Amino acid sequence: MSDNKHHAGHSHEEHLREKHLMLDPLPRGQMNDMVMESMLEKPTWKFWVVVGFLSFIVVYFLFFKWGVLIAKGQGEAGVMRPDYWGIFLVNTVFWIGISHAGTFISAILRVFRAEFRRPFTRAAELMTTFGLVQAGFSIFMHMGRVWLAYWLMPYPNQRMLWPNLHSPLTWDLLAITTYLLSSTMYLFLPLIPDVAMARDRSTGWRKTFYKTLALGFRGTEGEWTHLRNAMNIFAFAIIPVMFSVHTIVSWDFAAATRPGWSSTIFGPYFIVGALHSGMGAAVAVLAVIRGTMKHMKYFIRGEHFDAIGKLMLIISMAWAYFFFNDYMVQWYGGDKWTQQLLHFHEAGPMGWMWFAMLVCNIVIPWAILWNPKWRATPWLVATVGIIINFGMWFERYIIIPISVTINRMPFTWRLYKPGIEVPMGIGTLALFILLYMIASKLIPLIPVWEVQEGQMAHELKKFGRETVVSVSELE
Amino acid sequence: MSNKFSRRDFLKLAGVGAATTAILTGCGPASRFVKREPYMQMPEYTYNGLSTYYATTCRECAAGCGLVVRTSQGRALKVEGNANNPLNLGKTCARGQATLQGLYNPNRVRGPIKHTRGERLYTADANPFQDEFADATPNMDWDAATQAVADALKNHKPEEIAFLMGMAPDHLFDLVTDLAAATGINAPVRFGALSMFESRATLSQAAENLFGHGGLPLFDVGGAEVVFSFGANFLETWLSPVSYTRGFAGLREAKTKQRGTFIQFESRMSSTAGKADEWMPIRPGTEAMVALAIGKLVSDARGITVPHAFSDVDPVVVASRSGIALATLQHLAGIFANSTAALAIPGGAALGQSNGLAVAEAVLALNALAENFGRHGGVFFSALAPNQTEYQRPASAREMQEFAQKMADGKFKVLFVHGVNPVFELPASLDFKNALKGVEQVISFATFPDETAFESDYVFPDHHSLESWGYQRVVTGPAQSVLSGAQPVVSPFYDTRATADVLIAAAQLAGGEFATALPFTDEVEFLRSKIAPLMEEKQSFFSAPDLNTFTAYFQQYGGWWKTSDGRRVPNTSNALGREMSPAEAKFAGEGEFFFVPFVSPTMAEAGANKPWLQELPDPTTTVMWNTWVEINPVTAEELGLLDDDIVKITSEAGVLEVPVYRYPAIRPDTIAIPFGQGHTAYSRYAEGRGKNPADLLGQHFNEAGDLAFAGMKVKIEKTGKQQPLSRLESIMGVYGVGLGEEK
Amino acid sequence: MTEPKAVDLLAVFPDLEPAANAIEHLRSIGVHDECMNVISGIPVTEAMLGRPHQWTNVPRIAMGGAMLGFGAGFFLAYITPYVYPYPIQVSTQSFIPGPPTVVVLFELTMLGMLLSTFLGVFLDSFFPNYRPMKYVPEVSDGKIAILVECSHIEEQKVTDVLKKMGAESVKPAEAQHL
Amino acid sequence: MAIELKISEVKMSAEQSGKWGMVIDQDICTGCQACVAACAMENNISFVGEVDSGYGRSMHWIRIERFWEGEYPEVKMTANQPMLCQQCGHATCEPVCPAFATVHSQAEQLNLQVYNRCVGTRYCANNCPYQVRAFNWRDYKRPEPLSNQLNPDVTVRRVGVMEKCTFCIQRIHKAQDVAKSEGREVVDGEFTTACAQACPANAITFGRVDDPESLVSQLMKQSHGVKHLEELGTLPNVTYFKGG
Repeated sequence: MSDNKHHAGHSHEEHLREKHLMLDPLPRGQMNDMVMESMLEKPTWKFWVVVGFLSFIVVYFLFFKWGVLIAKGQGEAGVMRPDYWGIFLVNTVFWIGISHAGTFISAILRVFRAEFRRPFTRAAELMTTFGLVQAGFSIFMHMGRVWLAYWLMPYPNQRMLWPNLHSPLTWDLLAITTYLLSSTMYLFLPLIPDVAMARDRSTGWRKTFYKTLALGFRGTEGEWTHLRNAMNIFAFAIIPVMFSVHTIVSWDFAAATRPGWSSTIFGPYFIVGALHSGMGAAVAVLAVIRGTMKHMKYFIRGEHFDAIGKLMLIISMAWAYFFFNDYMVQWYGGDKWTQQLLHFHEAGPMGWMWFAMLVCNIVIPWAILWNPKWRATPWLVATVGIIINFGMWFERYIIIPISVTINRMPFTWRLYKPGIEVPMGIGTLALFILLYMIASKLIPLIPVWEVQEGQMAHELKKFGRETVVSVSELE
Repeated sequence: MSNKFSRRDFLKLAGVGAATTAILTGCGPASRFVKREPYMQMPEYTYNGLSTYYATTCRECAAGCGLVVRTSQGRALKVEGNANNPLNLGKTCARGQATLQGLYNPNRVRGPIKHTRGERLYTADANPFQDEFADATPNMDWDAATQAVADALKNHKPEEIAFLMGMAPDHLFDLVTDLAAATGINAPVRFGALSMFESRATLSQAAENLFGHGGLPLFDVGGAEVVFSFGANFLETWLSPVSYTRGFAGLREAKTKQRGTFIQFESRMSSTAGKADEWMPIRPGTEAMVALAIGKLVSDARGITVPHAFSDVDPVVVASRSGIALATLQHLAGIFANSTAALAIPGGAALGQSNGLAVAEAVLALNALAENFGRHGGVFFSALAPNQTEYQRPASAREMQEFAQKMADGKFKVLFVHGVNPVFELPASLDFKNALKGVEQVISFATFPDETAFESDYVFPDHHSLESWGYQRVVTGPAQSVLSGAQPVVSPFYDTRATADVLIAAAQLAGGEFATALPFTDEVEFLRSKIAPLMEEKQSFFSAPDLNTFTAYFQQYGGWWKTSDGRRVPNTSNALGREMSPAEAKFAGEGEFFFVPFVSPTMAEAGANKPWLQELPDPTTTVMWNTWVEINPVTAEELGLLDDDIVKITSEAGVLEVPVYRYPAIRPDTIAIPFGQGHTAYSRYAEGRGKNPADLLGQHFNEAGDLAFAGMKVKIEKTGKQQPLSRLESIMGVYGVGLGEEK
Repeated sequence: MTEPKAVDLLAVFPDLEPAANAIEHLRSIGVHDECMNVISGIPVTEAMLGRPHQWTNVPRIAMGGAMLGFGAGFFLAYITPYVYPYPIQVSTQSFIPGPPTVVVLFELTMLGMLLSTFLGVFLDSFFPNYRPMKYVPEVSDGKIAILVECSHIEEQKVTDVLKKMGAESVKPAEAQHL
Repeated sequence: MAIELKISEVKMSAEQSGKWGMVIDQDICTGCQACVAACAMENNISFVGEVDSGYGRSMHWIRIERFWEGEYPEVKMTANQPMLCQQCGHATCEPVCPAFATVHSQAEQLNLQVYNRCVGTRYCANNCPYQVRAFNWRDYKRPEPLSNQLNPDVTVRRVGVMEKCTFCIQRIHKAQDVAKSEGREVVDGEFTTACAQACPANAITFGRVDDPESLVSQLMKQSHGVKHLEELGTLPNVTYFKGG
């Protein structure tokens, strides 16, 4: 079928079709079937082994250890004076960062009609939601008396107290809640037509499942109109929310009276950093999906990796810019504590991490992503993505536990040695992957209707001798 | 400044107020104890939330500071200084503050126990944070206990009975002394590790040699302008730290004159030296010659004929030997010479050397040169405490050696031990533990299950000091003659009994001359018999028509003292005329390092069983919960040592493995280890924690019979093992270690 | 619009073009726009089918939600500080902090708006709705279905038009469980 | 109506310089740790054991800092510096707590820590430039019968709660109550904090800084008084006299 057509002619036109999903349309029915198959295909034993392994990690490292932490207190973790904040918050920031890619791809790219986004908006959106779940977990792990976490909720209570709106943490709470809810809804809306499709071609419990999710969607003009409107509103409105979330997270640090932290550039710096790690994670996830799930090679192609690769390169440059900007200003300020801190970053016991951060976030992406051919190589770009995520995790680690080592009271300086945080952090990662694997079996990862919409809009057009891709505005 | 004093006066008043509460609360002789009531049913005089304050005396060391203890519903809550007491004027040291952790220590001897030597008195691995009942259960009642003591007394010849007692409390010492005097049993021997490290014998001996009669010199630091201290760590544990600290504050604040200058000669910077304007890292053993040299240079500077005492010393030689440049010596001499109120203090490690006596004499001679005797900011003889005819110094180490020898030779059949823990405190080489084997019956009155109690046949626990009656003579510190009074602030927590009561009862049982020797119904009656004579005294802080009221006041105010200055002026006629030898000290054992043990300022000899004292950072190293050896960073580098590396220290007497603290303020040829840790018993907080430098000490004494504890040389070798010391300070922030290479 | 003996037809077209024509002809034979409804697997705009503009309340509901959210934010930021038993002062910051207020207002406004947008979709399209409905699964294969519900024009005529316009199948539509 | 009233109160207190203050003379502080012990005894501070105390988890409310200057033999120990909560007028720890667990007291002009509101985000400690806040990393228990010495006027903190020096607020209140019952003002020096009371060198002076007559105010007038990290605008209420 499609394959032989691909490898048939080698004319420029054929080449273009081969390259671009949008120019390589298949009947909608066939695409539906492909997506359904990818979802319904019987999991191999490997799949179950992985699921089992991950579930064990989640149960033991995440929940059991958490129980220990609650029972014994934060002393189980590596935190102390002056490192009152540790890996838990590193992970919080890290996961929130990951979650930004989803919104970026499915909202910003949608607003700007970047067509290559179409096949993987959902995959990205899933990342957002699942990532935020991990962020939430991590921040609760951090609390000394997590059983009282509900005290931070604004509701009338017998304590006659409302949350302290002066505190960046309260803003965090509001922002993250908002972001989690809205990104989940934003994940769900475009999903409706696809589950409706799945509903029409499934039986048994899945039928009921999809039927319930589809809410009785038929695809009447009215339904489509409401959906379209809603999605447009979301696409525009969720962008500022996304920006606000990580800006506020950055304020947790920027608002503090600490050398190295009180920096006005932290907001954008963090956002770019978030996108940096987010894109890296997204591309890695895509590569896995493409590699492991049936028919995905049709939907996710080199062009997509190439496109995301470009974004990664740009973002990496932006990150470098902000990093240097921050560094330069801190360095120039000449405050002795900041000087000490910068010195500690580079030459201190964790100096290797500082340099590793630069290598992972700048050197490697730049060295590889400039090349279109490499950029179109899924495994390569995915590797870069993973490396970037290491780099960005390092960055957060440097900003939090390493930076708080240096304060204005040298008598208290101490180096942070992680404890129970490490297994619990691994637990969050496992949970993220686990959720994703389960989701991949339950909901269509490819928004078929969006793909078809796109394919309708694309065509090859002849200008003189040259055949070029042209897109027509449907709306 | 006047305000400060006015404030201090106010505190006094407050104290009186507190004390007044005490008498109101019926703690006169009428009621002996305050019962510890459940919170539901309180004694009639306590109101919910209202505290009752009792004045008593601190027994963490022998200085005899007055305390006012806040109690509530029969529980002791907080220890404050007694503002009335001229010794400490309402102040306390850290150890005093932590007394309560002794009172409520989870490992106390809970009642009379007959036990086989070497047997444990509490379970070994009791969790420091859980309330585990970890103590040996009493296996006999007090009647049996008293009987046992009585038998021990009457079934042996008087010369076979010996009493070994601590520096506190004095009333018990007096009681035993009376007993001994009347019955011919051996006079009680007193000893304490602090007194050993203070070299008290040397001090009074030197005073005797110079001034004709012995006694404990009192150095009026507060009044001086220039203070030269030769090893005296008077801000830590030396003699009477609280009052000397107040003196130091006076020296510094110096409202009426210039801010006083303070110079410390010491091979290792103690926390006292840390407060000095100049620290002279003097080569151990050269203190005497340095003192003499300064004396000579001062005389030169003053242009007077060099007194005989300083005549045969050559500053140039001294400079080369002591490591203090001649210029510096002259500069120091200048400071000393130009001051109208210069003061020189001998003490600490300087005296604990083979030539300790010479050092003490030389330094006292400096004072003679400064002509400060009996002058404001000068040297006095401490005021004798009431009911004290002359200064009774504790046993010197050599006397303890003889004592131990007698024990080993089986001269003693019965040994009573109270208030002292010789097995831990004496040098291991003296092997007191084995000497005990020569004694048929060892009866310990220990409150805590200490090493000596472990080696006893009977443990008849005395009350904790806060549960006890008594008094303590203030041997030095204030101008007045002071007797600090002690009274129970809470009822005994366990089935303990006052040793005085036990002895009195036992004496009655023993009958005969014992009974006549102690004709008292109990401890309190004995106390009153001792206090009664004070009623006749003139210029007393308070007076009363009858003994009951007098005793009541005695308890309220926490003692009795005169209002007049009781300090005596030494006769210095021939102080400078004596021959003084600038000879260097001789050091025992081969090895390249001078070994300086010093008493831990926060722990002292008996603090190790109090968790909060363990968690107090050492003033100089901020190390908590452990023992360390201080080594100069340069030396450490030569030996390839880093912080926390365990080194093996070998002296002629023993071997010790201690983690290293690279201490920037110690001579490269010297190492120092704090004394106070390294217990093999003494509660879950002390046992197995740190090391005891006494294990390294050999049996060498100075001319006065004090232990030459600083007179040894030791070898160091790296073991390759490590043990992280927990410090409060940040190695990064304070020493720049682990911050990355220098900018 | 469903009367007992109403003609209910469901025509399935392979593509957009014929469907659009069909709609045009139906209109010409007098079938009102209200009587027609298009079911499609992808969002096709009214313009493509030459259909009248579709009315939606989502934007208004969103606006309303935004206002509610703003109200909530306002309550948090400006009212709650006064419902404490005593004024709680932190540092020397003003009782009602300026910039943080903006943050709170913003977040809650957005939250309100997005929640209500989501809700709006439900309200407008009567979600969730698990009652039987007139529907053909082929729609999700990209086919375009036209649902004609008329009583005033005879069935045969409509069927012919639809057939003529290239409907793959024209059959009476009966509601089924999706 | 009532609301305006409250606002004005807040405004006023915000402008006030502070009420209780402390002066510490580093020149005579001998670092003897008496204040540390006294503080622990007065305020029911738990000990944490060797390992935790070595890992920066000791809970001292007051610590004595000392540094070194120069190399042997010219090495000097810097003047001991007792560091405790500076009871800032403009405290950086207060606004960042999401639960209002650390707030500025209207009455005492102190920096309060409300234990039972604390949820343990540890932001306050992180944001304290003086690093004087102590966190209950574990449930450090006192074995019986040590708990008999617990001060009934001071809350015993449990795991997960932040704590810090309170200027012995329980003593302040006691003194105020007594004074009130006797119908008078609290007299300067009538009471003092545990640390000041114990200090053998009398290096710590505590009192009313808003009363020009008080000893502490007079000392503060002296030229060589320093306030730590004043440049951060924290308005600390502890003045230090540097050594030498």
